[in-house]
Amino acid sequence: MDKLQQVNKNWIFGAATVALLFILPFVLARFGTTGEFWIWVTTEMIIMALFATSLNLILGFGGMVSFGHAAFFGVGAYTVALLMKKAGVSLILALIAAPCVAGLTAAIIGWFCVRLIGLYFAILTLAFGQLLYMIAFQWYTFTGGDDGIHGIPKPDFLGPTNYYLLCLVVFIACFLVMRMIVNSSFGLSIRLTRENLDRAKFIGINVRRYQLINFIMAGFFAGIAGGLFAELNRFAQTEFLHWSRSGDAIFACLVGGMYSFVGPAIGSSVLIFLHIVLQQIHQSLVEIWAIILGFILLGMVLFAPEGLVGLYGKITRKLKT
Amino acid sequence: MGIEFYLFLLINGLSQGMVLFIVASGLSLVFGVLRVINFAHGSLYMIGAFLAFSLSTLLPAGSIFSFLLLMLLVPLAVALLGLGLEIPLFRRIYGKEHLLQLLLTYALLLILDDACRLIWGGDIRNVARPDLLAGSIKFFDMFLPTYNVFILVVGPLIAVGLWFLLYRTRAGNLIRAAVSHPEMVGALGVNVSRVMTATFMLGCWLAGLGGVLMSALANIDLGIGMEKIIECFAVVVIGGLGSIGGALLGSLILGVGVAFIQLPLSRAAIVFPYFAMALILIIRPWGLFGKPER
Amino acid sequence: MVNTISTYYPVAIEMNPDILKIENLVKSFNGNTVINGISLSIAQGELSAIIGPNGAGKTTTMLSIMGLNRPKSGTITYRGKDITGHAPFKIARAGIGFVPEDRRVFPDLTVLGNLDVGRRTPKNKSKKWTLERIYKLFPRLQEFSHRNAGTLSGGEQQMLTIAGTLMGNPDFLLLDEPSEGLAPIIVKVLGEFIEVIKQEGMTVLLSEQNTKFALKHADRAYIVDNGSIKFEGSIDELEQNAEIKKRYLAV
Amino acid sequence: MKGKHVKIFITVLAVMFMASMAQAGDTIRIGWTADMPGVGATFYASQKKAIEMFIEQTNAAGGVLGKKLELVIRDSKLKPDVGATMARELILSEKCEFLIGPTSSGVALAVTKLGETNYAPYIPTLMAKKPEVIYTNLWGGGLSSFIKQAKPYGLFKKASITSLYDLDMLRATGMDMPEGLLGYSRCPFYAVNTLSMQVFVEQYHKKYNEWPSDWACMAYDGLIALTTAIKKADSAKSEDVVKVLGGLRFLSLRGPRYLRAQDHMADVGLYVGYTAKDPKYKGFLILKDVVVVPAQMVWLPVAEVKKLQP
Repeated sequence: MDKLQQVNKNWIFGAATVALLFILPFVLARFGTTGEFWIWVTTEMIIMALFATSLNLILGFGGMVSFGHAAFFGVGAYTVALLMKKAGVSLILALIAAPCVAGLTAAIIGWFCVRLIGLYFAILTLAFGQLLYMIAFQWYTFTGGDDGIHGIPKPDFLGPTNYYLLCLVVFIACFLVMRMIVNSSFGLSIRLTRENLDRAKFIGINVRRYQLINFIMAGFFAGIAGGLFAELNRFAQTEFLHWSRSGDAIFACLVGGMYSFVGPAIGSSVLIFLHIVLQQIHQSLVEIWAIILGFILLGMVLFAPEGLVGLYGKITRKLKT
Repeated sequence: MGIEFYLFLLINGLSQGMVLFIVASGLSLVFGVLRVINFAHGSLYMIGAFLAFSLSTLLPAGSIFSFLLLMLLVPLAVALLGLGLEIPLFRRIYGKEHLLQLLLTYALLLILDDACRLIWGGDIRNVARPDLLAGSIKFFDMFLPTYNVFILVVGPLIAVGLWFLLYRTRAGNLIRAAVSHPEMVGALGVNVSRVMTATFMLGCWLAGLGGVLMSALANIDLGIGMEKIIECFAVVVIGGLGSIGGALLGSLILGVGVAFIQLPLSRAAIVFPYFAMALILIIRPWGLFGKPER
Repeated sequence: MVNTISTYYPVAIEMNPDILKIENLVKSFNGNTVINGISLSIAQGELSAIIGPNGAGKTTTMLSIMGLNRPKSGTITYRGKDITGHAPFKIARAGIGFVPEDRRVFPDLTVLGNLDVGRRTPKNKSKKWTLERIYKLFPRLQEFSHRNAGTLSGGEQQMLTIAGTLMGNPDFLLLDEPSEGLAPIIVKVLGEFIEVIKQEGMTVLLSEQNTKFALKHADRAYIVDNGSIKFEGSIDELEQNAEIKKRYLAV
Repeated sequence: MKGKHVKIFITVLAVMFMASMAQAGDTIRIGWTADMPGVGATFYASQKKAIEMFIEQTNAAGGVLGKKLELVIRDSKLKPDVGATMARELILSEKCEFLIGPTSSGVALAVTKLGETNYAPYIPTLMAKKPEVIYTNLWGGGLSSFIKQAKPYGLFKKASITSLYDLDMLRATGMDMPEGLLGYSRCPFYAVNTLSMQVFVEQYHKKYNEWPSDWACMAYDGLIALTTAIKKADSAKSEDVVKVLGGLRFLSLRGPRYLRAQDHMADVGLYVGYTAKDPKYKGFLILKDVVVVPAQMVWLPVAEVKKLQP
């Protein structure tokens, strides 16, 4: 199957999925309140898919493990919360401001972090992330401390279905932009820095500058996801910035497949699905679902590090030969 | 307030620092030799504390011998648990890329923390201090808790013991040699994977010991694992990954730093570890004593 | 520097000629084959030299013998036992000592520490390499016994690596480009050292780019170029083969 | 800390209007978003025991309005956004008519435990001031470790510290708890001398071989209030039940109580007393010669509550 055919196939497959996603809420709406609940859940899946895909710019394509990515998600959420609740800004404007503020934060933090590699990068991003988490926690007057900010106004036409569609449109736009970035010459150089740092330097890539730009873009898109998430639950909480949330996003990328562009989106949706379904199966699972998830993740790391997409690729290749 | 007050803060900071050193040195050692940053190290520390609690209920309360027995048995149990983790899990990821190692230990953290919840449940627990160490010693005209002073004695003993093991024994030579060239150590006829397993168990032993000492210092609850691993990262980063001397200095800086900052600006005290971590990583990424990553 | 140890008792030469046998060893690194079908056999007590330019596959062969990389195909037998792909520490314990080309000393350990890592008592007590013998062979190491290996000069580190391997009392020594980057005076010391252990009956496989140095000490020679053997034979046979000498040795 | 007044905790029936679904089946499903991991576990464990006991007993006695009670639990993982998702699931998907959960700021406060556990440095400063009484809104694990760390310094020989001494904290502090300290508790089972409390404590102790914590008693009271409201409304539909909540009278473990009309706050008071050993309860101290401070003197006036609501 030559390259061109492969590309077409992807586009068809992509378009079909998007069409399905647009119809989904209307199908779900016919299942009464249970369906309404799943509209909320799929909206959350879309938002978290955007967050995981933004992280993967740094993780899968940049080869850098950031444990501070949730900070940009949280900053985006607080931007929307504060602008809408305290300054009465409209949702659209707030959703534009959120990524900018998050991107700015990523620029400041990124400037320091990209100078380090490997473990040190991971720990410094964790340190900065926790620093922001602590500040949000202590600065009671501005961020509401551990109570967070509740009651973010929501335009009344934005019922569950409409908000789902808004999130879907934003997600698709961001997804295409990020995809363009990854396939651009900039994206290729970033991937080269992951493959072989020295070779990247030899052929004249200003590694630090590329990694910083990549870091800022990832922060930008994480900010959008944070903003959408704040409006979903109509509150912003310090806990959005905690490093364990960055950990969840990293796992979403691993489970989905870090080296495929669509992997993280699939991974995060599967994890959210598991989180809900595992507790629904049986009452006894409610207390041990977290440990089950832990074992699933352990299994993925040991036996399927290339993630679900990787597995799918391997299986289809085996079937073909 | 006077000088005794500041002296008091110093001693308190040092004893907190000592417990932190014992746990962080384990993390640093494991990283130094195995090149693996073990997120689950904090969970092993917490398991040590919970085991100390469970065992203490079986032993006669208040006697110093039962506490010493705790200090003997619990770290060994945690080291054995380490063995049970190292062989099936860690051994499969040596040399693999950092991300997979991080994720494995992170998954382990989720599992172990949750296991503690299922086994020991939610109640807040602690180990009663043995009568000998329960009271306080008069120091000038101030009272210092005997237990803190006890830790100030135990801490340096562990530090010296660890130094002696690493710098004055063959095992120490093998461990430190494996830090620079594990394959060469193998080519010289030493079973390197056994050295790595032994090092990992030593790291877990230290985490367990830290857990026991902490169990009588403050409360044991299900959050201490996650808290401690972050503090250990700060220590190991400040002191330099893989350097035990660095871990000692780093943990004392943190312990005393938090103790002194806590009073004037209590809010800043929680931020201090992260601030110090970020500062050191920016100025001197490999910490005070570490070596630039090869 | 090295005072030759004249009084030394003769060594019993065991009868079986081949202590080490390699049959068409193949090794490739992500796609390009580095060794394609090298075979050689080393006789007990002999010093065989592998000569060839950089990248000819000499070091890769050494690493394969030592189990430090896994050959694609081919077998390596030592004293009749197949050791292909065994763990390095098992191969070392079987009696093979390895001195790597890049002088892997342990920088944070003292000279004594380095010597302690590989220390192992030999099967027969008679040929034991003790600290005293090492110091007699390399007096400079005794001077610096308490200094960290990282602070030693290139030549001293090379001596230390060799000494470290000797402490394991091997009866087969792999020397991978030992003269690489050493000052002439140090190369002379290295030559004397090789004569000493040859007299003792140690079997040596010496890989070298420095042809003159290698041929001076070798009993047999293998000339290797891009992964395969171009010539195999004793030094005398090589001496007569003008064509090989012209093509590969530019002597 | 934030000068927040201590909120009166009651397992309020946080009835969600979105669920106007008619509950046809023969069970009344009660949803519970509980924080299981970390520090939330303490409250989860004790509440769960009381709730399950209540449901067992009620169903054995024929249920409410002939319908069996059924508990559906979800783990909100100490994360408010997860809590929100789980609440939605319980109402929309699991069709729970009623929802119980940690509604008091006290729980939320303890749950996000980011205060310092190492209080030792404060002790000398406190000693220097030779305080008579120390007032703090530390409580639970934090308070217990403070007292333990302060005891060796003999702080409590001179000064008394008044704070919330709930059973979990008393149990955690154990015999380290100094005697004669003035403190208060929301629902100390040992100090409530109503018959229903005695029966409850006995059943609880027989069933779980431990004493019911304040949270357990309060969870139990909450369900009594809920079932009384369902019976009064003679319907299991949430919107009918809500109508009867205002001024609802119910016989709780702490005697007859009512819900304030405007905000359904229950008139549960506080129990104030001095710590003392008691042979009946080994391993921990309890409050002695307890005085009941009625809710009216403690709870937030309605006007202020309105201001606080988001």
